[in-house]
Amino acid sequence: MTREQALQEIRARFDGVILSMFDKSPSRVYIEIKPEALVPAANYIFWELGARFNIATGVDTRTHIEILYHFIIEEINLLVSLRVKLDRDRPVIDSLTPSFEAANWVEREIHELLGVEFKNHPDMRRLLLPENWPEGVYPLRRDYQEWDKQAVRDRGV
Amino acid sequence: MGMKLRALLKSPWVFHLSTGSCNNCDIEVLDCLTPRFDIERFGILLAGSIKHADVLLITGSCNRQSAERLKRLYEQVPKPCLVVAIGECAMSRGMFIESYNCPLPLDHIIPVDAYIPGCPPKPEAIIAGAVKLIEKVGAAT
Amino acid sequence: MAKTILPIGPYHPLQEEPEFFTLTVEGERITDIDVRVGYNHRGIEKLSESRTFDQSTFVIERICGICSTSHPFAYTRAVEDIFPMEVPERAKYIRTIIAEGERIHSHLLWLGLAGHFLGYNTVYMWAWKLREEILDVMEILSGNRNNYAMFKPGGVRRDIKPEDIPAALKKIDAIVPTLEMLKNAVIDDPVLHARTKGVGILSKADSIRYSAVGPTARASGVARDLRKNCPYGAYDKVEWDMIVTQNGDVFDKAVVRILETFESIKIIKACLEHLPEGEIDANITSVPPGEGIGHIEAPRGETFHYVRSDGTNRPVRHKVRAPTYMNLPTFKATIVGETLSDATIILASIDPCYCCTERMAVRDETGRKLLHGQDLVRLSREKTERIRREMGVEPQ
Amino acid sequence: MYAYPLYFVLFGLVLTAVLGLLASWLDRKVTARVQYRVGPPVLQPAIDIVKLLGKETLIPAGAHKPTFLAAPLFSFAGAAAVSTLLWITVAQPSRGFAGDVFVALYLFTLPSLGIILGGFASGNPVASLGASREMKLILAYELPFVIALFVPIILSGYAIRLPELAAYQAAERAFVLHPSGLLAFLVALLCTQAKMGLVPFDVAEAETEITGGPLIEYSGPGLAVYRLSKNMLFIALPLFLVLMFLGGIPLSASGIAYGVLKLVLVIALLTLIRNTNPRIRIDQAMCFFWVPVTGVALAAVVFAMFGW
Repeated sequence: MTREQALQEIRARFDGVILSMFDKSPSRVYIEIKPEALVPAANYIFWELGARFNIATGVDTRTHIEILYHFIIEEINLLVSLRVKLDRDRPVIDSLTPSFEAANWVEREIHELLGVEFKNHPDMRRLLLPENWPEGVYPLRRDYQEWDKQAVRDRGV
Repeated sequence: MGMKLRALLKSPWVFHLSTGSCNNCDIEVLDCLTPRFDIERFGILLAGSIKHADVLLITGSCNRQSAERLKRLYEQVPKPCLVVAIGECAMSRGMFIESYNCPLPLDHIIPVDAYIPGCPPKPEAIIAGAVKLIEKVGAAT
Repeated sequence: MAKTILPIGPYHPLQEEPEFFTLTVEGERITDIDVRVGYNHRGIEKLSESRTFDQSTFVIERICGICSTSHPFAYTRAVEDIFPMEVPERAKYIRTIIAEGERIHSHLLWLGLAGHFLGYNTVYMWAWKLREEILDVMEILSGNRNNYAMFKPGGVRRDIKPEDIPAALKKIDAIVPTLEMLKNAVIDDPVLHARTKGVGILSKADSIRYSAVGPTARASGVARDLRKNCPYGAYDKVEWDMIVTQNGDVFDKAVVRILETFESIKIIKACLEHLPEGEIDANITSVPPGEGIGHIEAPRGETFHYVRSDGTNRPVRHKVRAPTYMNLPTFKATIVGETLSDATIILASIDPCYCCTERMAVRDETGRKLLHGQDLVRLSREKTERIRREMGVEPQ
Repeated sequence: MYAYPLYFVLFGLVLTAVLGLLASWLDRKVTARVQYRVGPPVLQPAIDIVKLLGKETLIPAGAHKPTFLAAPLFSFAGAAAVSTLLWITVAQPSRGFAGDVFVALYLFTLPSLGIILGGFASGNPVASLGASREMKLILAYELPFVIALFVPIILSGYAIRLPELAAYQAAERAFVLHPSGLLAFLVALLCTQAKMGLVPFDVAEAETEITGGPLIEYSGPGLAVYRLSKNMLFIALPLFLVLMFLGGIPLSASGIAYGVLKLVLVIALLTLIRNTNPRIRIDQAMCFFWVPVTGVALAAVVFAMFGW
């Protein structure tokens, strides 16, 4: 199964929902798809093509919130990144955890740090931030301000 | 007070506390126990429980979760006790000073007696720091 | 059987990393595990957004003490991936040398701690004594015991001086016999076989479902090693072979790591011998807007970095994913159904970034009887003792 | 008339404390040497005690105050009393009274009882766990320990006064040279290892495991008294073994020299066992003591009956 075949398969199967496909280099492909087509596309890449789920990256560009799901097909050294754009005020997408367990933690982290809501995620709890972290404050957002008044930021030198 | 402190300096029992460190300093502290840098020659032992401890070795830039646990543990140490901040992060949160999860430097939370710079400080530096601390407190009594 | 919830206090007198495990236990059998991380969270991704490309290699290096080359290595490859550029040959070799050196000392550290959990304090002392040798080699090559600061987007910050190479080679050769002795002491030990064979098995299907990485996956027969599949640095120019074993239990994970240490020694020696001449830095002046992904094989698995830049000299977004992040959830598959005395060694078998497994305590139904994390270490040692007696082997 | 209080202060407290600290220093030094390490200076145990005396005493909220404070003294008194008794039989054989073997045996359990009392009184679940383990350990090793002590009594024709035993051994050959005596000595040695809580059997206050076990809540003077009584046991128990099995310490110049040598030999044996074995679990320790060790002790008694 060579690189062209894999890309061919993906293009053929998901032609309607693929918004753009950017062939960056021999081992990097960025595919932008519609948010609702994420789960079938991810399932196809993960189970049929035998890819490994690397990680999901949440990015807050000022206009919208973008999530990239990276899958690597080690046999042909190809890294497929599915890009999904969500609107900034109410970012909602359905979770991949029911289909493969690897996405569990990273979705909790993106929910906590960026405020993206993942539909039917099994146990959406806090992962990294402490208990006394105020609700609704998302550190990785562009408009994050320091909310803790007693925090000391200078080195006092 | 002199006799007590002098005895304390001869057999300081150490209790190590990692408050969100990158475990480089923790490994260097453990390296002090290995055969090459054995610190038992100075009578320094790793204490089993916080109640047996005399010296608190603190590494890591204390993030929010570790901060209040650090206070609780500090209250449980029987006085007189010494606090040693090991590594850049414990001294001034090092690289992580603007991090949203590390609000306060260590000495704003508990009084610190000795700072051992270095990231990570070599075992020789940790031992040198301990010896300097012992001399300083010895001279003060 | 009454279900027992096992809270794991984050602070343990013997320090280690403050991770928080909650094991649900029925008698001796473990039925469920939940991990509460976050005691180490320092918001590194946010920090590196406020630093230039060159400065953030130093922040990235402080993520984890014992993989302090894998993160900068992956980060620099991510930056180099944004736009087509070529890293000079000599820089590639130096990067491979430092990465392999760190793999050796990280595996030895794990071996020592695994021995400590099983009650083999001699293995613990030997492994850590041997580790001092490799740290000396790294000090010769890079000037520091672990935070090497050798990596820079576009090449390497410091060159290896030709006169250091003979000294480093001599020290590395001195390591091999002791490592051989350590290997025999560990791999051919009947008691250890009884203790780790068939314990905490991660099946191949589970390993794929959880996307496990590194030695944890290779021990379950999943041939995933980035150095072989997606070669980078000088790995394709040096011949070495990938270690894969089939049955995925704790013993295989130990075997994979020990044999990998031998491979790393082979790689370092080969790289040191034919270190090509030439430039060590491609001096990048500016980074065009775009995205880059860099992933390399760290001692514990694949480290993944994603960088997005918008043309200024600061990254817009920098996503870091350490290998343990993918391996930790696999506990659900490996530890459920095992006995308590094996709990620590299973949790240690994925080498979770310096034994945060010591954070466990068991509380029985009445809530009074509380065994501490270290108890589980003792439980595992006693099992070793019991097996050793059954086999009539003298206590070691 | 004043002999006993004088002996109590002079021998029981001062001499035993000094020798005990020396013995525990020897133990720590040998352990360090086995691990290629340098080990602490000579006065280290003494300095530890003095430092601990200077520390502040913290009483946990859930603790039962009077017993929490009395427990260390209770265990210290036990250790001091038994060492006085032993030193008197060495210094003035005529002073021994009938049945002092059993009194010594009884007094030896007081320090462990003190630790158990302290553990339960401190209200910390970990401490109560450690104390319950110490209780199980006592049940485990007392049985073979007592049986093993019958052997010297039987061999010496049912003499139950320590000076008589010592005299018998001086006249005849030491009990350890009898086969049954040797077996009994080995059993007693293992039981001493458990009584003092040295590594293979220090399940109760496993230092790295349950963080100090029953002594977790003790700080400052309480801990100092506990450690002092443990160090005193470190010399009292070997002395007891020497008196019972290795021919005691006759008062002649050569006798004392040999006596000291025997003491050092027993301490070295204890340290050796400590360094070559990992810890074992509490239920394993009990099975180990009840089945194999008691069996050997009974065999020794049967052999002694036949007079070997």
